[in-house]
Amino acid sequence: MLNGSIRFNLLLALPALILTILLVVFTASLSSSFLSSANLANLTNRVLPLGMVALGEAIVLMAGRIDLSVGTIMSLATAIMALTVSSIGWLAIPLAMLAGVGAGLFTAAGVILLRINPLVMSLATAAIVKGVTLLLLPKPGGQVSYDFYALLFEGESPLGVPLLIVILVYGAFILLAGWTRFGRSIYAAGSDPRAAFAHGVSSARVDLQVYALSGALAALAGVFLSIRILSGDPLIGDAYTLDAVSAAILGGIALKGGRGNLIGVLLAVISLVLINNTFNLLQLDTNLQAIAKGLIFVAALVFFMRGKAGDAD
Amino acid sequence: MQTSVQNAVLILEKLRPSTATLRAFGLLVVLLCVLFVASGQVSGHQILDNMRQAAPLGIITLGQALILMMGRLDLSVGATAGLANVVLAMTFAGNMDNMAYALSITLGCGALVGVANGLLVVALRIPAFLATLATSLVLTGTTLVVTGGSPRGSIPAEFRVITEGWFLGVLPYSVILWLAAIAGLTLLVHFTMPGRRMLLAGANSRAARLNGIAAGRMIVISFVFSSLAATIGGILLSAITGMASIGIADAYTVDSIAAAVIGGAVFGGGVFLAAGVSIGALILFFVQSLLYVVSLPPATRFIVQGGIIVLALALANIRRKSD
Amino acid sequence: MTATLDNRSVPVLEASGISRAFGQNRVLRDVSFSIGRNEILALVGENGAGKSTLMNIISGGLPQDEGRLSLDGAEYAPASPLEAMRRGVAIAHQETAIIPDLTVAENIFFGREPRGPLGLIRQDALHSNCAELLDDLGFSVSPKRLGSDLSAAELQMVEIARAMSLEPRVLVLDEPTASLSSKAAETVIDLMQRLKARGTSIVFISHRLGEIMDAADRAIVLKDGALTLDAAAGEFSRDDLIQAMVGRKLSNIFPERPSSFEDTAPAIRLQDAGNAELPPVSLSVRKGEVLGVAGLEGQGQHELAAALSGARPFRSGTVEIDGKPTNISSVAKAIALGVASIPDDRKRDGLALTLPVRTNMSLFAIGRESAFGLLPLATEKRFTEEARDRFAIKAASLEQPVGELSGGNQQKVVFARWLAHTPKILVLAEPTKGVDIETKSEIYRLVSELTGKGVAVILISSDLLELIGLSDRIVTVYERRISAEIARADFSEEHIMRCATRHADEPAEVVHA
Amino acid sequence: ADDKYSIGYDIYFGGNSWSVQLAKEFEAEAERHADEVDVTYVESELKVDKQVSNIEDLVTQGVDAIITTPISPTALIPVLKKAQAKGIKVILLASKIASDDYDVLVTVDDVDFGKASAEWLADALDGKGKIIALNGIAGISVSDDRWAGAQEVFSEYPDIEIIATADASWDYAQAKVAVSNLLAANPEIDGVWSQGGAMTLGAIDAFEAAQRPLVPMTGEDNNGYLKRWAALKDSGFDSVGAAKPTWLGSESLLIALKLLNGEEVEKDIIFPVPTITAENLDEYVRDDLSDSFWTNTRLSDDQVKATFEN
Ligand SMILES: Nc1ncnc2c1ncn2[C@@H]1O[C@H](COP(=O)(O)OP(=O)(O)OP(=O)(O)O)[C@@H](O)[C@H]1O
Ligand SMILES: Nc1ncnc2c1ncn2[C@@H]1O[C@H](COP(=O)(O)OP(=O)(O)OP(=O)(O)O)[C@@H](O)[C@H]1O
Ligand SMILES: [Mg+2]
Ligand SMILES: [Mg+2]
Repeated sequence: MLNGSIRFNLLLALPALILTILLVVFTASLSSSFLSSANLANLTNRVLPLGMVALGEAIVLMAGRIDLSVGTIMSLATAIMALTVSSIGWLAIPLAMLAGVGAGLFTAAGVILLRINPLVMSLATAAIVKGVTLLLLPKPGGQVSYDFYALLFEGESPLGVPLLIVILVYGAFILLAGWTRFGRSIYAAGSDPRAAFAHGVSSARVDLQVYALSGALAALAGVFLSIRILSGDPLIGDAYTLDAVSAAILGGIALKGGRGNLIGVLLAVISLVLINNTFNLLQLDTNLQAIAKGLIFVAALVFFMRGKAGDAD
Repeated sequence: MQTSVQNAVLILEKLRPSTATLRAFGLLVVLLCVLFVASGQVSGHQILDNMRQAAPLGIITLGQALILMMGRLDLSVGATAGLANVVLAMTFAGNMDNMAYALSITLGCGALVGVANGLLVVALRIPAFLATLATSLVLTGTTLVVTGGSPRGSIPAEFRVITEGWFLGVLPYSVILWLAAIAGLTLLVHFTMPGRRMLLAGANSRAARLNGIAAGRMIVISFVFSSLAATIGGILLSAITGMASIGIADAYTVDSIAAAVIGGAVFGGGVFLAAGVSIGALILFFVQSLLYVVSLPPATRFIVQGGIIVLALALANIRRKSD
Repeated sequence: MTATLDNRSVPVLEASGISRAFGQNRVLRDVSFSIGRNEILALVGENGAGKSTLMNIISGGLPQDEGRLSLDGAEYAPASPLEAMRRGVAIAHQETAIIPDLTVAENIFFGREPRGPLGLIRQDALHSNCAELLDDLGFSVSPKRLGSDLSAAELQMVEIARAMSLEPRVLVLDEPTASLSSKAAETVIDLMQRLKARGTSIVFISHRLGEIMDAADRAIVLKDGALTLDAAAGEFSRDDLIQAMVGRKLSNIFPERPSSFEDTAPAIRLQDAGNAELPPVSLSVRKGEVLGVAGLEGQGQHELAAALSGARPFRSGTVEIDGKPTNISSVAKAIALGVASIPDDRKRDGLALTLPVRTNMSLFAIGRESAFGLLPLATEKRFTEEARDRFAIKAASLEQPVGELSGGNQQKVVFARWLAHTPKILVLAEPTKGVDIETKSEIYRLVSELTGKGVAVILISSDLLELIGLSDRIVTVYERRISAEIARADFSEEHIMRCATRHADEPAEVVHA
Repeated sequence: ADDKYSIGYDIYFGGNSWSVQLAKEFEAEAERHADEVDVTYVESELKVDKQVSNIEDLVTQGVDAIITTPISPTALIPVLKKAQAKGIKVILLASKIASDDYDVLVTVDDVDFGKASAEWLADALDGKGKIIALNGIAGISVSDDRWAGAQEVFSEYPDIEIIATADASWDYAQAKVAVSNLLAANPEIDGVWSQGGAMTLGAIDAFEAAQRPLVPMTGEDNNGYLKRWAALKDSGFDSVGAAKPTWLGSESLLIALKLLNGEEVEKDIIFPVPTITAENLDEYVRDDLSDSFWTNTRLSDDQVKATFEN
């Protein structure tokens, strides 16, 4: 089962695993409330949005591309939710995801048809999505029905719906990435597009697929976020782009593509969420928190990027 | 002497604007016409006055274009310009006597940012866009921590002449500074050995090193140039606003990339068009004016900006393919 | 499938009147040939003659503009590589297509993985299937190794195994030996013979005429897209091949050079010079002499080149240039001392691919003449134009990005760079890798011209013929030490190979060459 | 330390001088009651989702009271419900939510803020004239509420004509550009209603650059603006400084303590808007202190100096 390249990729998740364990042990030993079921429930609730958006980003990175528009897509999804839930109910969710896919396809079209560098193309998409979001919802507001909240986040047990969603979605994508021909084609395209082409993998098709997936997952993250804040916010997602990239890199996904495992990404998401919780529970200086996050980001870069990145990037 | 004639011809040849520059210029002219039709008034003086206000973006874009020439990206220019704004106001403290001190500290901070970016890229081999992203995070965080959220000091009115004053009443000082930056960087990149070494180091640092070029050093220097350009942009911006605010320059990161790309900068590196990217900065600026004139909501600015980036790159790529 | 001699004459695959153009560039003109059953057909031609294009057409990678193909007498017009494979035609590409982050097994069975419930790939079955296949082919590569860990020879093996896993009737091998040392190349040739014995027809492209004389049952030659020779083994000589390729006689591509150096002083002398990667070596090269360095892959020759070029300087021992002790402490120092190096991987180590030919070529020429740090534009123009003409560099213009040039022309650009000022010592690593015979002979002529001016040359090459043809003296390296020094009188392929596969003090009998 | 109350304070933003001073006022008050309270600070950086997480963590820790400045009117509702269910006292500081899941709201009404400055301007113009209005950011409740209050007042004066409004984000530069344009287009402008001191500074500079005489303008209580006003006072410039006082921060702690000690406390504590006029300007303006400092404060000079160094 865990044979071949899968094993090599699993090893890349090790640092994220160690970091997660360290944080858990450290916080649990110093704060009695950390392991309370209410706190664990809070943590799974926070893992949910970041987990979804980081998953999409990780898949794009595995294919050797990058998507800097995921944060704005999240914002767009919260706006769509806030504006339409009251009139169309749960249909707002597929609508938001459709918008996310649309944004992803737009990026992919620029990358494939116009051969624009993925980094810039996704920046351009980000600008456009941000503009559209601000036109739809110029200020935080709107209303997302409390029913959704009750379904997802009510209750103080960590064994709730959010955990189920995280397990199902990550489980599906881990299988997809490691054990299907579709997953292989993503790794192949990210590893060496020319060689992949000779194996019958069209990098255009992979681009289309990964950007669409990343758009959909970012929108899903936005949906969860809007339910959590019971409203829409045109700028709320922006900060998530960086967190998503950090989580993917910390989780061992190689920026140049072809390497990494989604289990590592999930662990990295958990550790990013834990950092905030740890600082709050241990009543550490909040200024240090920003610095700690920055240091972890730089450390991840140093560990994972060192020597792997080519001369020009 | 014959060689000097020959040299002059070669220099002129090198100075001939590239098609990308001409394309950007054409776009600018079209834009000005639209602006004229929409607002019913466009005078030479007004254009110069807009250039005066576009100078910070223009100079920051020149730095970004240099990094793009090296096949890299600097995502910290906005944060660096913001840092310059905060540091300048703090060190100036509203007193013209502090000018030398304030300028040297501000430029020094800018240079340090460049060195840090360069070292992250060269010594730790972190891809430039991630390294500069990390730097911008650190800068934003540090600014917040140091100022506690409320930056201090102010820019004395006398200093604000550099953005408000006009040389002999015909040319704004900030435009002169901008033109000087264009000339200086053009000279460096196209007419000097260090510029040539920089170009080679950017294109293939490994090959450059194996051919005896101190590639790492050239890359660090280019990041210092970019950060200094961002700092100068931040200083000009400070002179316009007169005070320090947090996050005031954030938009410059994406704007500078957009302007450079519109002006013909190429992502793979190897191209440096100082005039083209400066026109790109002007285009962005006039687009904003246009949106203001036709009173579209501010959000459309983002859409137009994204659209222009895609359009400019699409045009450039389609042209290259058909060549 | 058993083959009888009679089957030979029956063609498996026939091509008639194939033409193909890329835009204005007519790459193939009315090419007709056939491949017999159990036949090794060699396809020869200069760079750009159209060999790969022709093979791509046969294997479904490209459509032809005109002409027809038939397989076993039936119409054959594959729309894709996949369809070609289904019909029994497989290709191992010139540039191996191994995905670095997947294992050997995953590469070989890419897209054809065994799958279980839910369509999930069965990793264990995949790797055991592959182990069987590799065993069957007699390759000793572990199916679980990553593509990025493989040596050039192993990559080529895996590429061939991938093609073979389709059990093709016609197997196309596009330059399988180009990046291999003689020893590894032999293994590939050996494999071809074994596959042939099993009933596979093979088309085999190579620039190494020795291999062709040894292995081919028949040879066809392309020149400028047209067929200029089609002959069975024994009916053509090496010279015939060259003439068909080049269009003129080029009987000796190695220039005549005087070989008496008794009186000249050494240009460079190493005495126990070494570093962390390189045990101490001692050698010396006289002015105007070519010292060949022969060895299997990875025996320390590239570490030696890196040390000489200043990239990874010597840390111990002494280095003398022109009799003066010195220290090649950096590349810049090496250049200042007159040590010029041409790297074996020109794309990675030699060129800035996105920059124009002009910029790449003028690197050193302008550095010397620059005043006040300004670029000497006139000098650059004069130098680059001269160099282009002198080396006959084919480029649309000097402003064309060097990455768009063909490999041979790229190599010439790297050479031309040094023309600006003649070096004292020239270190050449694989100077003719992937370069066609005419360009090769130009490069050899250039080397000879330089030695005539007193330049000492250290030539590292995996091409034995090149070493024998060009060197005045050859040292062999084995396990990072010099295992023998061979004088010109004793040059022979067998002797060099023997020396290159044993330690200096090992008795010769132990070795099986 | 068990006999102390534990209080969770959410610093909703650390990015402008007003929000910084608001938190400092609280901190200073907490220091004065150091023997009664233990404070846990969390920082929300103006991010709604972070604020939700932070409040959740405060609930987890089991603090006795939470003081927060809601960034969104809806986002905190569920978590504040949870907090109240656990018996935690919830004090909203300077900003409301769209439900009544809190114990006390302590604030100054932004509608009143708009009214106060509008009334002053109407008086200063004797009920007639052409004015322009400088708003913050359309859609932000502070900006909308203040403008609504002002419009209510102006609607009572038929002779006051609002000839233009501009959104200048409380920003000096944007206000200056906007006013310059408006000056060019309108030969007559008799008054400027502005929601923020920095914007008023921009307006003054625009008037001066256009060499137009200064007209009555409304402003805020920040020291930088007051200094400028004081300097221009003798040349006939008249203004008003309306305030949303930062001492609300200190007040929030006092109210929390009352609540925790079981005293009866009104649910919505809305303070009247303090205004600074030409008469009492000298009591507020502080030439020796930083421009950034807000003058309706309970901080000592030393504390102000420590917060805003010059
Ligand atoms: N991507 C490209 N864009 C433009 N021209 C190209 C490109 N690739 C190849 N060429 C042109 O095609 C010609 C031959 O290229 P090719 O790579 O086939 O060389 P080659 O015949 O294999 O030679 P060599 O053996 O020297 O590599 C070159 O002269 C080059 O100008
Ligand atoms: N995809 C392509 N587009 C345009 N031109 C091409 C393309 N592929 C090949 N060519 C042209 O066709 C010519 C023949 O190329 P081909 O690769 O068949 O040569 P070759 O004989 O295999 O050379 P080599 O010995 O270097 O492998 C080249 O000169 C190149 O310019
Ligand atoms: Mg070739
Ligand atoms: Mg070929």
